[in-house]
Amino acid sequence: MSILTFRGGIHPRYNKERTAALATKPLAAPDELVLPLSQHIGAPAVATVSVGDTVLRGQTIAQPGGFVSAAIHAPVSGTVSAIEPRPTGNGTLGDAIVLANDHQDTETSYSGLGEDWAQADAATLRDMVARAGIVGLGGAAFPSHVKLAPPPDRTIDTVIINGAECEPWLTADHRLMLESATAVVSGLRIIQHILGAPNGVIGIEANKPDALRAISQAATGTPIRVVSLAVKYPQGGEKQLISACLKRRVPQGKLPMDVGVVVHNTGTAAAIHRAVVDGRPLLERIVTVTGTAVSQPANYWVRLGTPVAHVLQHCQTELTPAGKLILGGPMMGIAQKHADIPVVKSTSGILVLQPKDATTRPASPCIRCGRCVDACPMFLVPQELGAFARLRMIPEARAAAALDCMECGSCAHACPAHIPLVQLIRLAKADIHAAARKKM
Amino acid sequence: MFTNETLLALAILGSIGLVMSVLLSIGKRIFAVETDDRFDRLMDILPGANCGGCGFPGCSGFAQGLIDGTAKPTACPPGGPEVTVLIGEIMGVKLTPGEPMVAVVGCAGDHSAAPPVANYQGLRDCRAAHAVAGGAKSCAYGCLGLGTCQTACVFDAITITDTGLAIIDRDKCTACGACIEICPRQIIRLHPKRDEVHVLCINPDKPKEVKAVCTVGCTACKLCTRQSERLVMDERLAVVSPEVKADIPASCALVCPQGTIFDLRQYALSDWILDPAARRDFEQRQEAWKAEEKARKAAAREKKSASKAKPKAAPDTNTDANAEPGTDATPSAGGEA
Amino acid sequence: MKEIFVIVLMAMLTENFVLAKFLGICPFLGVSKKTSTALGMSMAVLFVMMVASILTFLIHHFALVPFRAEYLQTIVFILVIASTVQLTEMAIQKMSPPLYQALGIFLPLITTNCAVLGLAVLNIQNDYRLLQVIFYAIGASGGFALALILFAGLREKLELAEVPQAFRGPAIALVTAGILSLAFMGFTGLAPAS
Amino acid sequence: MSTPLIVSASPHATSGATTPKIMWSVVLALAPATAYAIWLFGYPALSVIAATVFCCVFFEALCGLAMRRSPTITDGSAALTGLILALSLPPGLPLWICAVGAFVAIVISKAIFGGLGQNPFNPAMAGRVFLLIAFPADLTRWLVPQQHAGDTLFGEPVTALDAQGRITEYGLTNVDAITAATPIGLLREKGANIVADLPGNIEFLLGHINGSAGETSAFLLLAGGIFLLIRRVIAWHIPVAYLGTVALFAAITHLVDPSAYAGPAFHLLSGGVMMGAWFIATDYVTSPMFPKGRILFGVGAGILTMVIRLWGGYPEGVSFAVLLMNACVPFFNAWTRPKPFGATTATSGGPQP
Repeated sequence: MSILTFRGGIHPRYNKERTAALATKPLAAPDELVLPLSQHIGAPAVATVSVGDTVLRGQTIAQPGGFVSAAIHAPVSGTVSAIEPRPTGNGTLGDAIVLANDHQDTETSYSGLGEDWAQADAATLRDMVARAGIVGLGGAAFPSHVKLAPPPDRTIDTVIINGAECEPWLTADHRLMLESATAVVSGLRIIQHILGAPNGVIGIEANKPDALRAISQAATGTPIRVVSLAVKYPQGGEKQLISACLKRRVPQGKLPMDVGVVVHNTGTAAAIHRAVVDGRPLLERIVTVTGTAVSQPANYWVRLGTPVAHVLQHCQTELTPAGKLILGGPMMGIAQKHADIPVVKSTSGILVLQPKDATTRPASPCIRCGRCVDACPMFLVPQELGAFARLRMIPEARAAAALDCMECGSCAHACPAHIPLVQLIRLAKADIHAAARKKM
Repeated sequence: MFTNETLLALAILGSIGLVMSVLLSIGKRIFAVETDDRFDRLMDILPGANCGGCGFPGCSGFAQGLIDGTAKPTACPPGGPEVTVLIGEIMGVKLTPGEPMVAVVGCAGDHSAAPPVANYQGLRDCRAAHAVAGGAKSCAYGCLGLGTCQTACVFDAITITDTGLAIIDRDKCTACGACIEICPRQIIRLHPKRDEVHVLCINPDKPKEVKAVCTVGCTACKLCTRQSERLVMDERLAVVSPEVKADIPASCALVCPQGTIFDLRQYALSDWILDPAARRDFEQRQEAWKAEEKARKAAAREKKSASKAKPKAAPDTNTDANAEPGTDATPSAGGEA
Repeated sequence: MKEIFVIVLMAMLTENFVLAKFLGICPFLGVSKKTSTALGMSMAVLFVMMVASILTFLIHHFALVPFRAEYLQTIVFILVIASTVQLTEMAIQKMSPPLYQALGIFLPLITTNCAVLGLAVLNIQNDYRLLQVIFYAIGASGGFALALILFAGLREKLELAEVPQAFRGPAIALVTAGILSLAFMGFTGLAPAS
Repeated sequence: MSTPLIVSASPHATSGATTPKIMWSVVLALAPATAYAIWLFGYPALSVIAATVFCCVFFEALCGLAMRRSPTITDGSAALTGLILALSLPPGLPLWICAVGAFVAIVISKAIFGGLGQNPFNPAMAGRVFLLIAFPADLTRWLVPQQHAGDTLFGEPVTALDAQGRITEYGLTNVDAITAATPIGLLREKGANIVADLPGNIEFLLGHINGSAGETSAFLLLAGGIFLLIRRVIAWHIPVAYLGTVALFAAITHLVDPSAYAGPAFHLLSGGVMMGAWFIATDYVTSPMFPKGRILFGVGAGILTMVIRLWGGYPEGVSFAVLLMNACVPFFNAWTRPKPFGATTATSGGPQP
């Protein structure tokens, strides 16, 4: 099977061997769960329960706050102890529903379509996905039912399932593909049915041969193509995945659906399968807890809303001062100031680094070595964008396509002078948007 | 005296000059382009700082805007009233100069008052730090002190104290708004120059949360609003309201338990923030004022109880009662943790 | 024919008007902020040099020499150059106002540009024939353009450099020009004047 | 709750490459050639190299203090500039001239532009060209390698030595005495027919010829260059383009007139080309950032080197060629900017850094 890839990108140290072979274990639910109303891209959800109500596991506790939004369900049975602003993963306070867990886990009734989901039409399937609160589990957390409803003038001919998991340290998707390969394949076929897309592709990086075998075996007898991708970061980026699998290039400023493709994460496909076949909403997800400061790294089925502090206790991890706590992977994850933030739908990993790995070296002058240019998968010139950002030359930054940057971090990873290029480019992008807003 | 040589020279030069001038006059007509002379006169009177305070790219952009009518003559903050009047003369419009304004940083929580909770590493830029989990500061609204406003200020009116707080020099500040626009937390606000009292806090959270993150934050105890009508509550924040026309007595600053209210007449801003001696002096005067206030109230109460003992008056509508300190604990000395 | 090639090469490289003869330094420093204005200025200087050198050559040979009034050379040349520049200025103002705005004071300044006058005088001193005058003008303005555009490229790069406060602006520009002319010294002896 | 964790923007992992590692690995790649030169010329070479490197580091520290910037002498860039400059100077050069060269290289062509990474011109070459023009006599006086300390140079009697034992004159039977020259210089003076009796290419390879410390031992320089290429410190574009152009140019001119012009092997192995292609032209700061731009840079430098060598006034064209190409880098960068992913129309504006 030929190995497909894209131009640009870097080869960071993957450190996946620590958790790749560990089976996923369910994590005991904590006493208090914090479920932020805004765990997804789009409008925050609207709570449908009030303080004091008792809820069952799987019961909808918040409706989508608009078309681009997602429902939220109770991962445990218990009572609603509060609805108030609580610290969230991006460092701000956000309204959240706080559940007191009665540790009974009494479930509500679920009504799935079972195996003959193919008879149902796209609208009902899409509605089931929406009611189950499914969002992109790769880290973007974009409501899936919106992606399953492209505008009528866009015909989708291919659905790609992203099994690359190019982010170092994390093995959540890897374990999911091994442990529920049939769910992933069936999820893909459901998505193909909803979108009416004839062909389906599952892309998996070559450093997960066992997952490749499991998925190919599950996909025998179906027209689905399972391809092996080069082990390179950011192979999992949407545009890079499409160009690797289909040799198609998404035009600048356009979306994958403009070239007839929709990309979903393996976790999302499995969740869609469970929502349609068993009628189960998104209540928990696989989270890899790893890092140089974690003595017993592991993959857990963590219920949404579980505080990170609770998860760390389970792995006997003490947050040493001057260490680093990251939600997500080392390349695109967000560093946290403290651990009492909840695991949400987009949390694919909890990374805890010791001080020696956490401290960032101070930036030294740029020597124009061009390594960031070779690394950039979007073929931009990060060095120049950084200079424009520092000098607030906004029109030049826009002309140099700063908005194309997907903040994958390859440039800052490659930079020998340790210049925080992604942070600079983010500033430039914020300035460009602000300037555009001011003009309107 | 006119040897034929000079005559010859005159002839040559004259003929060339003649030919050239004919050529130029033809050229003048072919390439005629009219320009507006007011542009140059405007450029002379504008300060030339290119600070962008008028919203135009530099002074030449502003002058061009004035000529094609898209710019308001009063829109040049550094120029202030004199420039506005001069613009009026050139453009032939009678103008009344705007009221002089000054920018004030709405936060006094430096590293000592609002200690950092995490160790921020990365760009020394407030907007960058704000985007990374709200920077290292415990308060999500407070000044990060990384100097972005300092670099943005063309008139270098802003200095960053080594305890990480921005201080604006009232005399140098020309209210051009560059710092206001660049501060990621909109802490810097424009106030009329004649205002002497400012509330140095913009954290609208509940008192419990404000106290947890900062020792000089406004905990909405409403005591200052009783000292002057000019201080009103905007949700959980005391603010000096621009509409109400009333003066603010020195007691407003003294009554505030957290020491959030800054009174220009009593202390210079840099001393108020940096000099612990000024703070101690303020706390002593606060003690003295409270003791004297308690004595005054006690005296008022006896006088009232004395008057009540004589005739059985209507139920005691003692307006003084609500003058008692509000729901919060009695205003103790200075900002306790 | 080889001689023409040598004249152009010499004027552009070995005896570059700006970097070797150090003529026309003030527009060289004034207009080199952006490569687009540098290009505009080079075009203007090319036009003025061509017209001025031909006119001055003709006037010299048909007016000054027969009347033995060579001593009038400088004043007459300045007069011719000034009017040519005036004509160019009007044309540029009409044809591309942004370029006119960008060149600003340096367009009329071509009148006093020593490169243009230098060219006219050198034509006479080297007693070139008309054909050589034309090619020498092309070479000279080509050299001026080469130096100016290279220098503008460098100065745009310096816009992004954190030059220490004391050296910002003309100081660093002059140092860069100095090193650039050091580099051009590599061409000395390339085409020894025939 | 109050453990002060580190908070920084993503990414939180880096490749481990650092500027000091890069600079010191280039110095390491130059070590064999330097050692060989010191072995070849003895104390005069050692003193020049030591003095130049010391002065460069000293001036860098001085400028660091003057501009109140964190001291950057440990990152090896000043030491590298010093070493490259030293290797391009003739051994036995008076040390005060080395100090002047170091001053021009570090202070004038690097520090006042804003320090590391901001200078448009290669500091070492700017220093060398300044010295070449300011002290022409000293810069073109060569020392005979120790092993040939006899009284003949290429079989010609040495007629005069100066105080430091450097050849000032040596007589060629059929030509009046000329100042001792490097093979390149000889070629210049006497035309290609002398090439026949110049030491064979092996000699060149092993460097038994005189010349500035860096011009000898093409083999060791080549080895250093390959080492950098394997360690991915430099990209192949500039060396291959530069050496290829020099070889092609020499081959064509040799075909046209074998008597007047030497062949490609001679030009590749002698003078500063090997040093220039692998260590000088590939200086990140003063060369283009994009692959196609680097090829343009290499080709341009190759052409200019040969033009100056064959028809220019100076025997060696590498330093001038590199400086001239440094001046064109902003345009090379602008012309060869990569088009963003999925871009339909080119979005490159005017020349950017």
